[in-house]
Parts: sequence; C-alpha cells; structure tokens
Amino acid sequence: MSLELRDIRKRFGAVRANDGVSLQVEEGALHGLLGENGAGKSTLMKVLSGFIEADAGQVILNGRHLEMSSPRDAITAGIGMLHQDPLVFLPFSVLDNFVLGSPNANRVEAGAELRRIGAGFGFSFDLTAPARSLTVGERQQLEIVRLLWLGAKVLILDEPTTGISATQQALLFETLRTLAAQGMIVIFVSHKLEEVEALCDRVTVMRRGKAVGDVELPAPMDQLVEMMFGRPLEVTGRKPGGPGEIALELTDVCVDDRLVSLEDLSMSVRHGEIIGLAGLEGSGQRTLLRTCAGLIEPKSGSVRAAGVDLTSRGYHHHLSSRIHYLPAGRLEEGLIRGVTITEHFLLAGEQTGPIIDWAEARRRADEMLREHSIVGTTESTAESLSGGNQQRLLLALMPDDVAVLLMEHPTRGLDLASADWVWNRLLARVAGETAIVFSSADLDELLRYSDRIVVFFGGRVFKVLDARSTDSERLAHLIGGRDVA
Amino acid sequence: GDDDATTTTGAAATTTTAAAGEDLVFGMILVGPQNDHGWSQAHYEAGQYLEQQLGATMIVLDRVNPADRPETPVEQVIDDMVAQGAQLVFATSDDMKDGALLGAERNPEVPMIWSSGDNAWVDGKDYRADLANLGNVMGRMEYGKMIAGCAAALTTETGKIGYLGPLINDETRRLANSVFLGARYCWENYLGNDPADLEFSVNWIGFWFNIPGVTLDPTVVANDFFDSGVDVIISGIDTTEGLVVAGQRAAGGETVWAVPYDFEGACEEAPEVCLGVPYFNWGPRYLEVAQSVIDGTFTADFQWLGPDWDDINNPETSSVGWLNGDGLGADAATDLETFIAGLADGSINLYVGPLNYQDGSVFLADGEVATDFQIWYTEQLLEGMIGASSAG
Amino acid sequence: MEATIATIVATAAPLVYATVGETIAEKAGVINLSLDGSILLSAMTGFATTYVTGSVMLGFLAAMLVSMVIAALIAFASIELKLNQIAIGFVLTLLAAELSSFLGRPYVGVRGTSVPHWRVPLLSDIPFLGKVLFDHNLSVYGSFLALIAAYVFIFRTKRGLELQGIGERPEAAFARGIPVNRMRYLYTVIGGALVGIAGAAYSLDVKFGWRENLTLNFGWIALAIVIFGGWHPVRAAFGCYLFGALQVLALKLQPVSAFQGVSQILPILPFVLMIFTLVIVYLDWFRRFGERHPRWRRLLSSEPPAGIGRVFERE
Amino acid sequence: MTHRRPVLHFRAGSRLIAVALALGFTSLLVAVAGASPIETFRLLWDGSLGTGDKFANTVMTWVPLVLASAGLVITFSAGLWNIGVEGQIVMGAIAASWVAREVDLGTAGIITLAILAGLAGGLLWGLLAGALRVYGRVNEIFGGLGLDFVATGLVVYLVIGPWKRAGIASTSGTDPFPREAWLPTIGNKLAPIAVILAVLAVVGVYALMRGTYFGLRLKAVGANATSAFIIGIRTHRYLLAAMAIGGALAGVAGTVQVIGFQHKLVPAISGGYGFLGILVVLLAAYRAAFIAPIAFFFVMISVGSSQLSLRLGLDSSIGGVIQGTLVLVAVLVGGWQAQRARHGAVAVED
Ligand SMILES: Nc1ncnc2c1ncn2[C@@H]1O[C@H](COP(=O)(O)OP(=O)(O)OP(=O)(O)O)[C@@H](O)[C@H]1O
Ligand SMILES: Nc1ncnc2c1ncn2[C@@H]1O[C@H](COP(=O)(O)OP(=O)(O)OP(=O)(O)O)[C@@H](O)[C@H]1O
Ligand SMILES: [Mg+2]
Ligand SMILES: [Mg+2]
Repeated sequence: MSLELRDIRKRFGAVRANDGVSLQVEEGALHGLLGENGAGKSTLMKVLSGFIEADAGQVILNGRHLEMSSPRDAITAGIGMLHQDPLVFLPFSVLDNFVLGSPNANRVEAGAELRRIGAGFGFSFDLTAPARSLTVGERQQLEIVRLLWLGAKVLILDEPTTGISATQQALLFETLRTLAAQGMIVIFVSHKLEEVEALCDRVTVMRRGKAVGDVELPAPMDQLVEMMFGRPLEVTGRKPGGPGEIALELTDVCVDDRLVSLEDLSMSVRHGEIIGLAGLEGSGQRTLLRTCAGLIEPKSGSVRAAGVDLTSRGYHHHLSSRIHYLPAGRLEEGLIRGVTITEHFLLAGEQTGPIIDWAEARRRADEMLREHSIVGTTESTAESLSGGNQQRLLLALMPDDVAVLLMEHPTRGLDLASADWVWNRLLARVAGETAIVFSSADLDELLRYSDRIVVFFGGRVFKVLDARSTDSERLAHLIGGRDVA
Repeated sequence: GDDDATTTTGAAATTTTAAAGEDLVFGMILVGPQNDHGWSQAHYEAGQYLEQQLGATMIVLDRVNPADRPETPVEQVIDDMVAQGAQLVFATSDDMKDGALLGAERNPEVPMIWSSGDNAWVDGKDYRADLANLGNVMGRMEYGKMIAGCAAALTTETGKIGYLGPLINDETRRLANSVFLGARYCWENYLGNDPADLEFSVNWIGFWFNIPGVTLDPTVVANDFFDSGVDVIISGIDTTEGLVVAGQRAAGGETVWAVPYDFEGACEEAPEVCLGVPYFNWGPRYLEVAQSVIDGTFTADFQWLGPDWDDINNPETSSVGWLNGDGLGADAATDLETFIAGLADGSINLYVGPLNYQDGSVFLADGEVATDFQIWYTEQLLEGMIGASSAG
Repeated sequence: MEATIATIVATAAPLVYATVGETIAEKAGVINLSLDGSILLSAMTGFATTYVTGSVMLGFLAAMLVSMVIAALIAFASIELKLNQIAIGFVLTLLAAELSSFLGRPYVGVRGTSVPHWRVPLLSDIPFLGKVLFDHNLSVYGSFLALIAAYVFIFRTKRGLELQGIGERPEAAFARGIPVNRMRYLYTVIGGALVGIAGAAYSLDVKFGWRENLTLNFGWIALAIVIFGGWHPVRAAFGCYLFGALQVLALKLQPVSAFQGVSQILPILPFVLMIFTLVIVYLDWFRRFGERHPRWRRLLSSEPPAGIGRVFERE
Repeated sequence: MTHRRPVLHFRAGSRLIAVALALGFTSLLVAVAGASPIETFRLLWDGSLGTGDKFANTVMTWVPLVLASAGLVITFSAGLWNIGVEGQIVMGAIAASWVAREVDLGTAGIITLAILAGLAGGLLWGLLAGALRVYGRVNEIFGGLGLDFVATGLVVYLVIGPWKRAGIASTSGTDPFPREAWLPTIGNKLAPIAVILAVLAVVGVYALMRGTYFGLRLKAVGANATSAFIIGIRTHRYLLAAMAIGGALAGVAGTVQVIGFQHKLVPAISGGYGFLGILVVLLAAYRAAFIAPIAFFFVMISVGSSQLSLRLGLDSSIGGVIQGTLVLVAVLVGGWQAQRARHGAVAVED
C-alpha cells in the first residue's frame, strides 16, 4: 500500500494555504507532518480526507487516482481523519456518535464492535453517556475506533496531542504504533518537534503552503527547526523584573466552569511580573483568566486588586480597576467584523461627549496605526487585517495604564516577526509596571518570558514553578501530569 | 298590521340632480369581499341590479374594514368616490357607522345611504337631524329569521338548534330572538312538542365575519355546536362557514343541517344540507333611492322594509325573502308554508307578550304587541335562549 | 365529550402537518419562517387545483409543490447566497400571503370537492377511542401517519440520526460523509411538502373552501408550537391539540359571565405558553431539576439544534 | 483592490435590477389578471398622489410606517430581529387611547399626554421583549411574535370588554374619541404634528447612527456582542436600549394611528405597518437615510392599490404583491452580488 499526494494547490481568498504540495507515504509508515502555525498542514490533510476540495492536484492510493469530492469518497477509499477538534456531536450518546454516518445499521452489533475494538487498545466507553461528558482524549479515542471500524487504512491525526493528558498521550502513541505495525499508514500532524521525533519514522516539513523537506528520523533538531522557520530560531530572553506591589490577588477561589472547576486557588500577581499559565488546552487556564477578568463569578473565595475587593463585581468593574483581558479568538471575542479601525479606537477609547468628531477620530487612529506599525488604513475593517495585524490592533486598543493584562495565547498563529513585535510591546508595558498573566501552548514562550509558571492539569493547579529554574522537558512532563522533579 | 313598510321621514336634503339613469354614478362600499356569498354579495348584486335597470355605473370597493384596509377609512372611500363622480353612495355595514356619518358630514351635497343604520329615524335613539343627506335602509329580516327558525325546529331530530352569531348589538339580538321565536312557535304548534325540550343556544364570534386572531373562528364554533348535539345551525354571520361545516359533516355520515343567511345563492356551497336561506333583496329599495336622486327628490329617510307578502321572493318588490333549500323535508316544507301564510295574513304575530328577557325582566307584557322601537332596540336575548346577551 | 375531542383532533391535523414539517427542517438546521404565507398559498392552490380538476389528490400535490418551492427558495438563498434565513423567510411570508389573496380571488366561495371521510372498520367501534381516532377524513389519518413516521424516522433510524447530526454540527456530519447541504435542501423541501399538505388540509378539509386569509396566523402558531414542542414532533403534536382545546374552551366560557371578553382571547395562550416554556428552560432551578431527574429533562428540554440557522460552508 | 470599483458600481445598479425584475413580475401578474400594467401603475400614482386629499391620506399613512421603520433601523443595527414591532405599535395605541378616552385636559394637554403615553406603552413592550431576550434568553423573534399576539389580544379584550360601545359587544372598535383628542389637521386629513414626529424620528435615528457614540456602540453590539462586551460595552444595556427606542418609536406610530387616523381603537390598529416596516428596512439595507423615501414608495403602493380595486376591479392585494416581490428580488440580487464579489476577489487577483 502506498499513498501519494501530487502537487496539491488550495487557496483561500488571497492566502495560498497549499501551494503545490507533494507527499509520499509507504505502507506501515508512521509519517509526521511538521510546520509552524498556518503552514498549511491542516489544509493538506483536509484535502486528503475529502473535507475540502483542492483547486488542483491528485491523490493517488495504491497507484489509483482517487476522485475525492467528499469525505464519503475518502472513507470509502479507506482514508479517515481525526480533526484537531474532534468532530463529535456533543448532545448525542457515544453510541449515536459511533454509528452516525456509518453504512452499518445494526446498533447492537455496532455497540459490541465499539467495545471490542476499543478494548484492543485499552479504551473503554459508556455507550449511553452523552459525548459532552467525555474528555477530549476520550472523544479522540471514540473517533479513532470509529474510523477503524469504518475500515480506515490511512489514518490522519491532526494535532491529536493538544488537550489530552500524558497518560492518554502515551496510550495514543502506543495505539498508533500498533496500527502502523499492522500495515496501516498513519499521518501525524504537529508543530511540536519533540512529539514527531518520539513517534514518527519520517517527517515532511511544511512552510508557507509548501513542502520544504522530507527527512528520515531521527534527524538533527536544528535542521528541522531551520526547515520549519526558514532560519535558525533566535532566543531573546528577558531580564528578570523587579516585582512591585500586589496587583491582583486570589484567595481560596473556587470556580465551576462546565467541565473545569478550580478549587481553593490562592495566587497573587505583582506589578511588573509575568506569570505564564501552562497546561493542556482545557485544563483550567482559560477559566482562571476569565475569573480574574470578572467574566466568571467564583463560587467562593475572593478576588482583590490593589486592595479593592472585586469578587462578583462583574467584568466592567474589573475594567475600571484597569484589569484587561485579551482572549484568543481575535475576531470572535476581540475585534468586530465590519467595523473600521477608526471605529475600534472610538469604541475602546474614552468617550468625549455624545457626538463623535470623525475628523479627530481618524487623525488619532492614523497616529496609532503608525505607532503600532499596523498594515492597514483607518477605514480598513477588522477582518481585512492579517492575523498579526489583528493582534497588533488589539494591543493598540489597550489603554496605556493597564494594571493587569490577562492574555490567552498572545502569539498563537503569528509568524516570528509578529510574535517578536508583540512581546517587545508587552515587555515595554511590564517595564511600566503592568502585570501580565498569559496562557500559552508554546513551552518555549512560557519559559522565555515568564517569571513564574503555573502548571494546570485536569482542571486544577498542579504546580507553581520559578521559570528560571525549569527546563522544557520538566515542563512537558508536568503538563502531562507527571512530576519528575 | 306591521307587515307594511314603515317609513319615517326625516328632513329633506338639497341634492344635486342627475339628468338620466345612464349618467348616474353611484358608489358601493362593502365591508367584506364582494363574493362572500353573504351580506356583501347581496349588496353587490343590488348594485348590479341598478346598473342593469338604469344603465347606471357602479364604483365598488369591497373589504372596507380596518383589518383589511388599515390605510383606507370609510370617510376616505366616500371622499374618493365622490371625487370620482359618484352622485350617490351606499355604505353598507353597521361597522361603517363612524365613517358614514363623517363622510356624510363632509359631503353634505351628496345623497348617501347607510344600510342597517338608524341615523335618519326621527324616533330612533341616534337620530341626526343635521345629516340631511344620509338615509337608512334595512330589511325586516325578523320575518326571514322566524321562517329560518321554524324550518330548523321542524327539522331538528335532537331538539338542539345552534345560532352562529356575529357580534352582539341591537340588530343581532333582534335577529337571534326572531329565530328563536319562529323555532319555538313551530316546535310547539306544528310538532306539538314541549317548548322546554327545545334547546336554543347562541355563540358569538365577535364580528360580522372571521378575522383571524381577533374573532373566534366560526368553523370552530360550528363544529362545536355539532359536537354538543346540535343538528341544525342557523347562521347570523356574513359568511357561510356554518353551512360548509354542515356539508362536510353530512358527507361524513352525520345527519345535520344548516341555514345560511343574507344572500339568495348562499345554499350553493352545500345544497343538500341547506334548509333554506333568509335573504335580503336590496335591489328594489336601492332602485327607488337611485331614481329619487335622478329625479332630484331624494330625502334622507329611514326605511325598514318587509317582504312582499304576495310573493316574498319577488325580486322587484320584496325586500326580504326566503328560499327553501334541498335539505328541507316535504312535511316540513308543508308546515313551513302554513307558517309563512300565517305571517303574511297577520294571523301569526310572534312579537306579542308575554315575553321575558333572559334575565327574567319583562320585554312584553301579556297581550302587548311590540312597537318598532321595541323590536329595533332589543336589549337582551329572550328567556329560554342560552348564550351571552352582551359582553359583561 | 368524545365528539369534541374528535373534532379537536381533526381540526388540529393541519397544524400537526405543519409543525412536523417545520420540526424536520429545523432539525436539519434550516428555519423556514415562511409558514404563515406558505400555508395560505398552499391552501389556495390546493383548493383551486381541486376545484378545476375535481381531484383532491391533485390538489394536495399542487399545494405540496407550492410550499416545496418556497422552502427550496429559502434553502437556496441560505446555502448558495449565504443570506439570512430569517430575512428571506419573512419576506416570503408576506409575499405568499398577498399572492394567495391575489390569485385566489376567483375561487372564493365556490363549491369544491373535499377530502373523503372514512370510518376505519372495527377500530372505529372501540368505545371512546374509536370515535376520537378512527372516524375521520383521510387527511386526519395522514396527520397521524406523518407524526408517527416523523418520530420513528428522526429518533429511530440511521437517516434520522444523520438528520439530527446535520442540524447539530454540520461540519461533523460532513466529515462523516454526509452531504450536508444536499440533505438540508432535501429536508427543507420535505418539510415544505408537509407544510403544503397542511395548507391543503385546511382548504380541502378543516376549513373547506377558499376565502381570503383563510388560514392567517396558523403558520405563526405552528412556529411557536415547534418551539413549545422542543423540536420533538410528538410534543409538538401535543401542542397542536392543546391549541385546539383552547379554542373550544374559549367557546365554552363565552356564556360564563366571569369570562366574557377574556374568553375571546384564549387562543393567544399558546404564545404565552411558548414564551413561558422558553424562559423556564433557562432558569437555574429548571437546570438543577433536570440534572436530578434526567428522564424529565429529556421530556421537558427545549434545546434547539446547535447548528440551527447557521450556514454550513464547505471550505 | 482594483476590482472594487466595478463591484460597487454594480451594487448601485442592483436596486435598479431588483426594481426592474419586480415590476416585470407584477406586470405579468396584472396582465394575466386581465388589466393593463401601465394603467395599473398610473392608477397607483394617481390613487396616492392624485389630489390634495389623497396626498394627505398618503402622508398620514406614511407617518406610522416611517416611525416604525426608524425604530427598526435601531433594533436591526443592534442585531435584533424585532418582529415584536407590531405589538409595540398596538401597545402604544392602547396607551394613547387610554389618554384620549379618560383624560380631559384640552386638546394640547390630551395630545401631549397621548403621545407620551403611546411612547411609553411601546417602549415598555419593546423592553419586555428585550428583557426576555437578555435575561430569559428567549429569542426576540419568538418572544416578539408572542407579545404581538398578546397585544392584539389585549385590544380585542378592551374593545369587546371594558371599552365596548354601549350595548354592543363587537370586535369592531371603540367609540370614536372626543374631538379634542384628535390630532389637529390642515384640511380634512393632514396632521402636521404627526408629520413633524415622523421627520424628527428619521433625522434623529440618522444622526444617532451616524454621529454618536451610542450609535456606534449599538452597531458594535449588533455585529459581535461578545467582542463588544470584551471591549467594555455594557451589551445588555445597549440591547435593552435598542428595544426601548424601537418600541418607543413604534408606540408613537400607534399613537398617530389612533389619535391621528382612526380616531378610535380598533383591533387592527397596527395596520400591519410593523411587518411592512421590516420590509422597508430590508430594502433600505438597514440604513436610516433610505427609509423615508422607500416608506413613501411603499405607502403609495398600499394607498394606491385601493384605486385598482375601484377602477380596474383588480384585487388590491396586488399592492402587497408588488411590495413583497420588490423586497424579495432586492434581497436575492443583493445576495447574488455579494456571492459574486466573494468569488470575484479570487478571480481578479489571478
Ligand atoms: N477556511 C479558511 N478560510 C480562509 N483561510 C483559511 C481557511 N482555512 C485555513 N486558512 C488559511 O490557510 C492557511 C493554512 O492554514 P492551515 O489550517 O492549513 O494551517 P496549519 O498548518 O494547520 O496551522 P496550525 O498549526 O495553526 O493548525 C492559514 O493562513 C489559514 O489562515
Ligand atoms: N457578550 C457577552 N459575553 C460574555 N458575557 C456577557 C456578554 N453579555 C453579557 N454578559 C454577561 O452579562 C452580565 C451583564 O452584562 P452587562 O454588564 O452588559 O449588563 P448591565 O446591566 O448593563 O451592567 P451592570 O452589571 O452594571 O448591571 C455581565 O456581567 C456578563 O457576565
Ligand atoms: Mg492545523
Ligand atoms: Mg452587568
């Protein structure tokens, strides 16, 4: 069995997500697909699984051209994909999720198969439980079993390790090795070098929509990094700041937030300090940030800022105490589609009387654009900006005198230059006494910029570390729930 | 007797004159659709009769009510028609009261008729001496309704008759009472039954015809009548839902009948269950009015016109009529003929005391014969009828 | 009593068709807001066709066709043009209603052929139930069938599960090989067909004949009942029967002096109930109650399909 | 960027295409019904503007439609589908009727109070739908629809119950108000106060949406409530405010209907102007600047269509057909163009 992708092209508007990608995988291979954010990995895999239609290019399985016009064609051909966010139906039961879309109609048989195949890998399922109650790892397991049951011979996993525990990850890797050994093709997508190295036999590296290399593993790290980013990675660290007064203090805070609940959390942040929140997606970082921002009301405990009790005072009260929050979804929870940059500045800025002075507003916006080197005009709408410029705009919208800045994934999806720019701005603010609490999935980012790192696991604080006395290996273990100190 | 037309004359109006019939343009304002198989169609066809008889030209606007034409109030229609050259305007619904009065006020030189109204009745409660150009016409439908009641009573097998009422006012109470009186008379005198065994219920929908979301649904009312054992429905509303429901029920194997209202051809939608129809024939009086306009002799008077007892179905002379329907049995038809003859020769007068209102108060003392005033301004349903006399 | 209940069941039949049809479309993620207009135009077309051809069957087919075209237009505007389903549905509501008045004028008050009556042999002799369920016109039996078929299809078959998946999370359904947009067309149009039947069931059975605005407001009522029914056809049907019962109750209360005036407005109760239902399911105590009693929760839940009204765009 | 101008140019043409298509479709219908399309459109024109009185009548119909549409521009901007506008008109009418029936303060007093009461009635009803949406998470479409029926129910109850005419129980309407409670008119019809209210509403809404922080925030909340909230806007207050303003303007529309047009309370007091207003605003692409002329055009059609019935024997629902077709075609053509623009963006760059 062999799989070949030939000259795949796909564009979204002006973005060439795949720009003539070719790829070859042999039977029994555990093939890695590596690349930075936005390199085009997911796009390529979605083409392979029929989820999106390529503008040009061919998919060849066992020497046969596949007509891939829908996921159904892919499944029929034996290609199955596990998406980055497992595509399960949250209110439906596990069994319903399992049989939905399969040609086999017998539910009893299907249930038995789910149990049997799952047991082979050490997975167990409650067939009647709603999918909503499963962890991300369990949802993945369900999807893998389902794809195998449907006869997948090519299994694509798109960043399967985000959001699952270390034990689940170990179990997953074991499963993938078994499958490869049985003669399946497994394609493992990631932007994490370590994982690819640990699991795969070969890796294809993508950058800016092109396949830039195809290497046998193990290979030297530096070589891979250079392929991924097009240059060697520079590490610009940060001088430890001198922390000042307490800016925000949590005492015995308990929070209930759907699947995550924080218990008896006590923590304080000082002016000029940066705290990194580490952990798998959904382990409680977002819950903590939103609690600090006043978006979630704690069940018990207190939140205080500069000596003022803010517990249960609501988001706007936090804002007026100069506590600001920047969520991850830039166009979902930060900027507003269809609203121009000038208008964004008006919305975020101080109101000067009820009537808008448009000329003045445009002048100020233009000033800000230049100051923050944002590529765009005062009349550009938010959605017309690139991701990096959106992030710049978001930072530009923050007033200067922010006391506590709560950020999710400050550089997610940004290229290196933008990321660097963002951190430079943030560090400048810290020097001006702002306290920053940020979450990130990037271990290097956490280690490089934080004074302290709070590691979350399974919805609780697992460990609080001094960033300067930790390395990425230890951090990776902690994130996976193992303390090897 | 009071079978003659009673004419109470009001003030004479100064009116413009049309030289000949062909030049006459008249307006006809209908409250419902002109093809409603009921009240509005009866007026519409009277208008056509005028066109035919005089060669006059009719301008019609139907569905003039706030639900259908919120942007077109009656007075506006009157102004419009006058602007279009109408020398005579018929506003044909009780519902047009405010607009008709206002329109007449605004166009004092144009003769108008507000049908079923009482503003020109010198002895009436709402006499408006100032409106010299607005006359009234109404048929003595009491007779038609008595005949309808009689036919129902002669036909019913369950002894339960349902009256599908429109809104509640003097006119509708008057007509419901007449049905009841006719039914009770025939039930007692031709069938020899105990009047206490005749169950007569009235349900009101809230307007002359169905307005979704505002009135009760006449289809629902009719169905409910039949479900509760009624086997003859007499309609008091402008449209034919009662008859249609009866027709469907009969098709489903039930033995039920209905009596529609207003329009000569109303039985058409379900002739086999139709006992007959009491109808208005507005043509003859409207012709007289039109002629008076042509002659320049129009006076705004109040006309309450009965049937031509020589031939109640004479299209040229009788203002109200009754046509037997296919559903009427042969025996019943014979008795009904007798009843009609009795009404005609005056030997039967049902508006004679003792008659009590629903709440037990006296309507007519023993032997007292009702005056027109008493009949026109009926205050309540009669004792023995089931249903609301007024809303609260 | 049984006659009254039988009539409630019979007069609710068109509403049952309409709510089942709308439930199917909404389960697939498409809101067909045009119901009030669709039903009117279908009622008119159904009656006119039967009047002209003499065939009740053709009348129903023509009525279905009309509502199917309207439904397809909504699906098209939403899927291909990415237009707001509510906007397009709303415009079509008003347009179809006006068209029904305009085109239906020649058919007002004429006598047509109605849906035949059929007593089900044997079954109709069962005391009480026989009269209530088995002594009706054919279109009433059809409403039972539509109801049962929809329930079985949605909750007991593979395709029904797929239907729910499409409305719940279209991307996930698509990833499982279900052609989401094609299915949305299909189910919206099937829903439309049922809405069309609802119209014909009014003009050829329940409110036999054609008059302007014959079925006005019933479409809105159906839309409210779909929500009241929590996107469950059986619960929605219960809502339809409840509505019928309220109308009869209004009549029964009319002579009761304490209720005069008030009785006239009882038919608006379904809307109040709908709002009430929607508020209740979001109240905290209701959620806690639901957590303690999962059985009740399922029965009372009113969660719309998560993907309702959302355009699925394949990348 | 080079493709932008032709696209814009095309868009300007889209209204024309829509109008042309709609006129074509209705001409066809009219022709099928056996009348001359040209005569039809001439009558629509004459019927609404032909004489001073007709013009006055048209203007007086335009007033409530414009008031309701202006309010809808506000709620649409906030992303709310205020289908409850009909009910808000009705509640305004009820409140104003109460004043007109019960208060005896001379014309100036009654009219001032009636307008304020109508405004308050509509405002409260709008706020109720808004509160249901904000605090009960009842979608404003269904909450509003429900409240429409409740409001109509309330009028029916009043008209057939407490406010019935003596001895009559009819849903037809209340007694006419005393003359002091009628809006003063020039000639038979035209009430300058009503026209002033409408003009104020249009200008006010235009200014509000164009030049104020409030309008900008409202637009932000409508475009993305979550982002707006995070930016620091009190979204709930703005949603409620939008419903309140929309309701208040609708309430004034109801007031004009009762004291300026019908002079009594009738169940159909809303005149359907709420729903018609939604069409107006859709055709105006939610922009305040266009509603006045579009509403006038719609009213010409509504008022003029009675003439079609009078003179051509055409069913006057042809007016509604023209309005509906126009909006449908405009919306579809607009969607088609947006779609072309989306695809065109790729094509042009290659
Ligand atoms: N549906 C879409 N519409 C528009 N642009 C898209 C779409 N999907 C992807 N893109 C763009 O295509 C490019 C490649 O995206 P893709 O998701 O394939 O990257 P990736 O390598 O999977 O990144 P990540 O590691 O962040 O998952 C990105 O610039 C992205 O913004
Ligand atoms: N778009 C949104 N995203 C997240 N939460 C929201 C959003 N809109 C409202 N909320 C929640 O609703 C609550 C009330 O919102 P908001 O502050 O706008 O209401 P308000 O009545 O204007 O303010 P106040 O808190 O002063 O009464 C907030 O505390 C927040 O939890
Ligand atoms: Mg990806
Ligand atoms: Mg608040």
